Amino acid sequence: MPKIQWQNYVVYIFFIVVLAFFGFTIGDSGFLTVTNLFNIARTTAMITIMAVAMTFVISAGELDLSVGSTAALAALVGALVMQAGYPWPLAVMAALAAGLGVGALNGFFVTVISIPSFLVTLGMMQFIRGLDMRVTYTNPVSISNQSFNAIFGSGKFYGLPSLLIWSVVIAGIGHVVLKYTSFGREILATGGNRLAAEYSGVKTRKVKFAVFLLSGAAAALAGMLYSGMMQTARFNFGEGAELMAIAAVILGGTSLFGGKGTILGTFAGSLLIGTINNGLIIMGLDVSEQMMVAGAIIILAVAFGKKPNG
Amino acid sequence: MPKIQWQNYVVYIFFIVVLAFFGFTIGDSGFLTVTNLFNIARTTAMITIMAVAMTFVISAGELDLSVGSTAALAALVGALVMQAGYPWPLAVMAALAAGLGVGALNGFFVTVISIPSFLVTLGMMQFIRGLDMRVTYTNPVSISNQSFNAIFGSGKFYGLPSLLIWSVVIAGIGHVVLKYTSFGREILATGGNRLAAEYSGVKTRKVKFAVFLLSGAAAALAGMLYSGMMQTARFNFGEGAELMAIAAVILGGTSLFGGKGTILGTFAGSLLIGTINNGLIIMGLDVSEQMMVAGAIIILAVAFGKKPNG
Amino acid sequence: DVAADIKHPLWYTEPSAKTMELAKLDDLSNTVVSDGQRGEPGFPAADLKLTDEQIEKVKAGNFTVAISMGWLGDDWASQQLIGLKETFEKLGIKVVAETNANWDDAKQIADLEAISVLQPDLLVSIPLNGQTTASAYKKIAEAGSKVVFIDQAVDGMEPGKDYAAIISSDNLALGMYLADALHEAIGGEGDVAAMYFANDFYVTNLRYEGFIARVMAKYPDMHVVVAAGHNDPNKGQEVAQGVLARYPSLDGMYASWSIPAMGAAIAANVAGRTPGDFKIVNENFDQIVALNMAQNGFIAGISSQRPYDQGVAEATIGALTLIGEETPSYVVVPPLKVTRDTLPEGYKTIYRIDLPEEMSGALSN
Amino acid sequence: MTTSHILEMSDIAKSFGKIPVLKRVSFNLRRGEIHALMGGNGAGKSTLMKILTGVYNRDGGSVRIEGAEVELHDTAAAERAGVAMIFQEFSLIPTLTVAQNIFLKHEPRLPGTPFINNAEMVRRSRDLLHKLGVDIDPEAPVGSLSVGYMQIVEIAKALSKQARILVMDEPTSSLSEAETEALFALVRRLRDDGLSVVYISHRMAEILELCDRVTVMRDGQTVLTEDCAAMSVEHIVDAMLGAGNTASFTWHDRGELPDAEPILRVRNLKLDTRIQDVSFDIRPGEIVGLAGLMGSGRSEIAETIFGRQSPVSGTIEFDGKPLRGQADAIARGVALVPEDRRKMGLVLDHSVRDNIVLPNLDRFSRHLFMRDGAAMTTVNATIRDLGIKTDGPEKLARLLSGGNQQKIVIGKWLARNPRLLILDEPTIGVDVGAKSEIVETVRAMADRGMAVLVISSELEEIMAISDRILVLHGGRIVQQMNRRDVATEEELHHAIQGHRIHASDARHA
Ligand SMILES: Nc1ncnc2c1ncn2[C@@H]1O[C@H](COP(=O)(O)OP(=O)(O)OP(=O)(O)O)[C@@H](O)[C@H]1O
Ligand SMILES: Nc1ncnc2c1ncn2[C@@H]1O[C@H](COP(=O)(O)OP(=O)(O)OP(=O)(O)O)[C@@H](O)[C@H]1O
Ligand SMILES: [Mg+2]
Ligand SMILES: [Mg+2]
Repeated sequence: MPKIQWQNYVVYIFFIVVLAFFGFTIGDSGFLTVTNLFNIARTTAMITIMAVAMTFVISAGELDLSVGSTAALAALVGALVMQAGYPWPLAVMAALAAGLGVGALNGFFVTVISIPSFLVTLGMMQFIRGLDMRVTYTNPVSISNQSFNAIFGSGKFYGLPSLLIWSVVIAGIGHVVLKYTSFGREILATGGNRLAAEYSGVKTRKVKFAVFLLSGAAAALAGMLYSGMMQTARFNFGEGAELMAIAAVILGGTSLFGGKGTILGTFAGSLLIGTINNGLIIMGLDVSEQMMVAGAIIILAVAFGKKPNG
Repeated sequence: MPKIQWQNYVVYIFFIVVLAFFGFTIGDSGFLTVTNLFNIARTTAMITIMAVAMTFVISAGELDLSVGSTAALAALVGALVMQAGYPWPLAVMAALAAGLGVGALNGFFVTVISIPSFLVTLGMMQFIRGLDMRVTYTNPVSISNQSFNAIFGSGKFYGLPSLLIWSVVIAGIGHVVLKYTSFGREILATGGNRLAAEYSGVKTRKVKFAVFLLSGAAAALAGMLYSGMMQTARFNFGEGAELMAIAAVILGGTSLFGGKGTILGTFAGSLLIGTINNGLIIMGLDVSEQMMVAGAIIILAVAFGKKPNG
Repeated sequence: DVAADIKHPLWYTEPSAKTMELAKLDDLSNTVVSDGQRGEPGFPAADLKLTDEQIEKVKAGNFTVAISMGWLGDDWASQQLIGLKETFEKLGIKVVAETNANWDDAKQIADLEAISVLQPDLLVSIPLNGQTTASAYKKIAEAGSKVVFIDQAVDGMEPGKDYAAIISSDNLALGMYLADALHEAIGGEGDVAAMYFANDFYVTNLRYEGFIARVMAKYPDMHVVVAAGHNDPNKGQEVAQGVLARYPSLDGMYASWSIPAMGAAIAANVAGRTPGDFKIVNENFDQIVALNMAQNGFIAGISSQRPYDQGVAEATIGALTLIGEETPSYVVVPPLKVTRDTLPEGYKTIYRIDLPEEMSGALSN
Repeated sequence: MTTSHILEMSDIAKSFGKIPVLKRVSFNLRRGEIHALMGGNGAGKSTLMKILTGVYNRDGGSVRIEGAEVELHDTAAAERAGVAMIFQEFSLIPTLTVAQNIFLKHEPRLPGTPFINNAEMVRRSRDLLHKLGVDIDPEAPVGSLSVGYMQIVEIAKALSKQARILVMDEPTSSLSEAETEALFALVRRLRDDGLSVVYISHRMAEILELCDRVTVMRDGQTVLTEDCAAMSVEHIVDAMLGAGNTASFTWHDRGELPDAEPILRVRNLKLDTRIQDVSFDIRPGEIVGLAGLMGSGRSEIAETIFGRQSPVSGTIEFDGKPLRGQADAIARGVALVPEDRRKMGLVLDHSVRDNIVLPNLDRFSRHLFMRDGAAMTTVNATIRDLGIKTDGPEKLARLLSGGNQQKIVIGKWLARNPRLLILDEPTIGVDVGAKSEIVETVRAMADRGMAVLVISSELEEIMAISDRILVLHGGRIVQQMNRRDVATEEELHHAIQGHRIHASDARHA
């Protein structure tokens, strides 16, 4: 057995250090209240969910920049279906279909036409955002269905916010799939060395297609959570979310070059970012200070986990 | 001699096709006027310059997401130096120093601490943007020095807009360096296979450090051009520019995985994006339509250049 | 119809009959054109006052306030913040948090949730969107913080009950003044363009509507031949370039916000237009456009908001509501039309200091 | 020590982490000699030489060149000291062209400028490659070449540096006889001009033919240095593997196979490139060798059977039914050990375990979930059976020595119990001990009915393993013969060049 390297756990360590730091300095300003900790989990839920799927995508050696705009699309589609009077489960299906559709398009261009995913999904990000604006002429669509809003937004189950439950469940499933199923192994092999995986019988094209589908579905779910949380869908949901999700993934210890991925790290990475943002506001830092500190922490968190010249 | 593959020239072909398309459809609506064509070159100059340096960075197997915020920093620093009454060459030096400083920091974290550049520069992007806000408390700084504004902004030399000259000169130098100097070879070798490059005596650490310095300097120049063009420096210059620059690079045919780069392709890629944006505005498309068409064209331009299953 | 055949923004709706009626008035200076979101009439900000006892009572309360902004980086936001903070300082109200959502609704919600933890006595905030952020505001209000809205309220909250007031510019009037300024600048007739902010955003939507309504009602000889959107102020120049390439003989343009307006000025310069034959108006009175106007540049008129006054009004309303006073629920800060001739007074009104030397020098040239 | 030693390495020590790889190794090299460095996989040969070329920094000991102590902090320092190396795992950049690779870091300049003279670089590269007896396009990207050609480019690159000491780490592992001959001729010529060469190889036959002296390493120590004249192959093998470890890399007749229907039937195969019209059969239990020149298209035939390429025309039947692509091939029991282990064989950044499990995912998962316990049993068995030298199943494949990496690639397919095993250059970089183990394993599995197709550029290997040999030339199978009818490597060598062997009758018409 290889020696356990604490460097692999740096994101968890940092998360705990940051929590402890805020706990001591601003614990009595409300940082440590259950509500606030739940708040952190709630507001990071969408990023977490997109980041879980992004971990799959990145592990397979690809990237998906279209998740933010896809989330908005799914949110709008779902809201419109409900506004048209259909029951919410139908809206959920429609939203998921929209996400899967975008995922399938991405997958098609990446695997069949062999375009680098960075470019495909960058183009798709723009295209879908344009579509988002078009769908409702940039008008927000409010969602009055209270079941939907409870399940996907502000509801609580057994005292736990539904958004927290969603992110834990998705991260849990993601963890099991990546770590304990043959699909997970195939993803990692595909990202580690595509040709070698091919020669070993892994259908890397299908694997890549599948991760884009998953990413589309996760984006759709995130979109529904945005809209459930805000009880409204709007075209600009998820702007910049793609970079946040990627940052969470890499902060968690997944290699940007594929072949290595950890969902738990991603979860911790996402929570770390959310905690920093939340804590700095409570500390009373202004926006520019918040940005500087958050940026510095991201770099330092990883620097800390590296041996020099490693 | 290897057979010439037209697929390698797809960005040029597409550029010409797009030009021709707009020429025929909206040529008499002002698209084909010299002023307008110059406009395209002028407004893409900053992206072009950042993309030229980004080609170096990507060829060396890294990424620099901090260029946009660095451009704003350099613009602000330069403008403040001039506002304080110093002569403009000093402002230029100060701006460049700011860019080089950021580049050196990026290079340090990537090469000495060995943090993935995506993460370093993502953190740096936030950190510097926070700093940008801090420097002038988000207030714009206007630049009244007309020499500066002419050289870096709206001036003309021999009838050519100075911004056009800047981008051509930088692209020209970049092309020669990447293609005809051993530094260029070392960059490509580093990105192509870092270990093999090390075995061959390439000091890959130094090479990577150098490309980040170059990228910082290019971002600083771009920042001065932004501020010269707008006769003002503002904290949010270059927001999203990093993705545009990367898109130009990849559209031009440079591999995102390093080891292969073409500056001329990058130049064409940047002009292609600029031309599409300009043409769609003149066609009278609204923002949502522009985004959809531009997104689709980016994907199709590359799809077109690919053999199926290639 | 003057502007009926152009391609309007996606979110555009026809001006109401009442708006069209008011748009016909020659003098708007004594009229509040925009109604509150709940249909209530506007209360002039200048009439807000705190008595000495009230001030003492506020000071004794040791109140805290959080400010949640939607964006930063222009003089509007800066002046607004200065007005707020100076007034709070005077009243002994402590600012415990200040956030910037940077145009992102989700970020604003996260900001508000972090703020809610601090349980400030007062929240002053501009909601980016009246629907998406509604529940976050409601939660803060329910937790006991008083809420003062900048520019617009969110859905489902009632004035006087869930929030104290909205303090806003008269945005329809702002748009109408823009039409007036442009009409005056181009000499009464000609072709003009409208460059709008393409995203659905309550206040800019109203300004566009006011502009169009005024043109339709009063200026049949001023033709709006094209409307083009930008979704990022830094892209204003690019959009203006395209518009000028397509319509090289335009006489003027309304450009939403100062950065796009300056972009348009540079585009016009590059296109070979001169301030003599092309005029730009906008609704942000900041240093850059003011200087350009002083220098006889392309900027020919500004329909200015009064962000500092608005900030003071917001803080004042906040103070009143903290000590349990009744407040008007819709407070309006009237716009101010500024041209080159009225620049020194306008500057003094908005910024409370004399025109900077650079501008006054340029004016006397 | 006399000054006739151009290089003296004394008491060199090196550990990776806590694991010592070199334990006070001493090695010296005379001016103008070719010195063989031998040793089993993982003995530390490459590591020792990488210390000489500045890739690794030593933990202890000293290095003297021309009597003077040198510090070799990095590869540039080693180059300045006159050392060049042909790396076992190549120092080539796949995205650069052949010429760009050869002249990396010492490109010819346009006179009086800092700019590269590309035309001159291409011209000189072409000359160099000609000297090595191959016709490779200097402007082709290296990534598009087959391993054999890459190896030649690697050699050309080292030669272009005009060093005083040349280290060749398994330079011929992918070369066939003709190129090997050309290389030897060139190396001898250089030696005669005063170059000193360290030559690492697992091809026993070459050593005594080429080298003047030999040093043998075992487990991070030198166990013997002798003049070659005084040595025999057996002697060297003994020293490498330790006494009592007999490695027999010799053929033995497995006798007539029972008549059975062929399991693989290839008819009139025509491919995009060289292959014109190829037909042959393989029966269960039979080991068939496929011999041919470098670039003759052997690998392409293998890939086509495995379903990675589709033929222009012709049929491939397995078990009486045509093969439909790679998935079908794998499902029906075809396995391919590809020729380039780094590119196609291994996920280098994954563990030994994950690499072995990869082609067996279907066997070790139930309802999508992995059964890691069951997998582990197989992984351990594979490591044991093939003698893979690793600290454990979790070690990254990248960190294993070349030969041990190769064993993983073979092992991961053997674990599937294939019905047809195609081995493309299976023993590249594998030491004699392991080679004979692999051959034994393959024979044992063939005895149980597995059909085997072996491609190898090493005629010794083809001769040692095959029951039957196919000779590919000019895009056709020009001869088929029983192994027992081929007397010497020499004969086979001639056949590959296109001359007929008359000793045998082709078994199949
Ligand atoms: N970078 C490294 N990190 C950890 N272990 C290493 C590293 N490089 C080599 N080793 C180990 O050092 C030992 C010696 O390796 P080396 O490559 O020198 O063997 P070799 O004699 O060249 O073998 P082969 O004939 O298979 O090429 C092996 O056990 C290998 O696993
Ligand atoms: N002169 C050449 N220059 C560049 N590439 C070549 C040349 N000749 C052949 N190739 C390429 O090298 C490959 C050689 O084919 P293949 O690998 O099937 O042959 P092989 O008989 O297995 O030879 P090798 O020993 O090189 O593996 C082909 O893919 C071909 O495209
Ligand atoms: Mg070795
Ligand atoms: Mg081969």
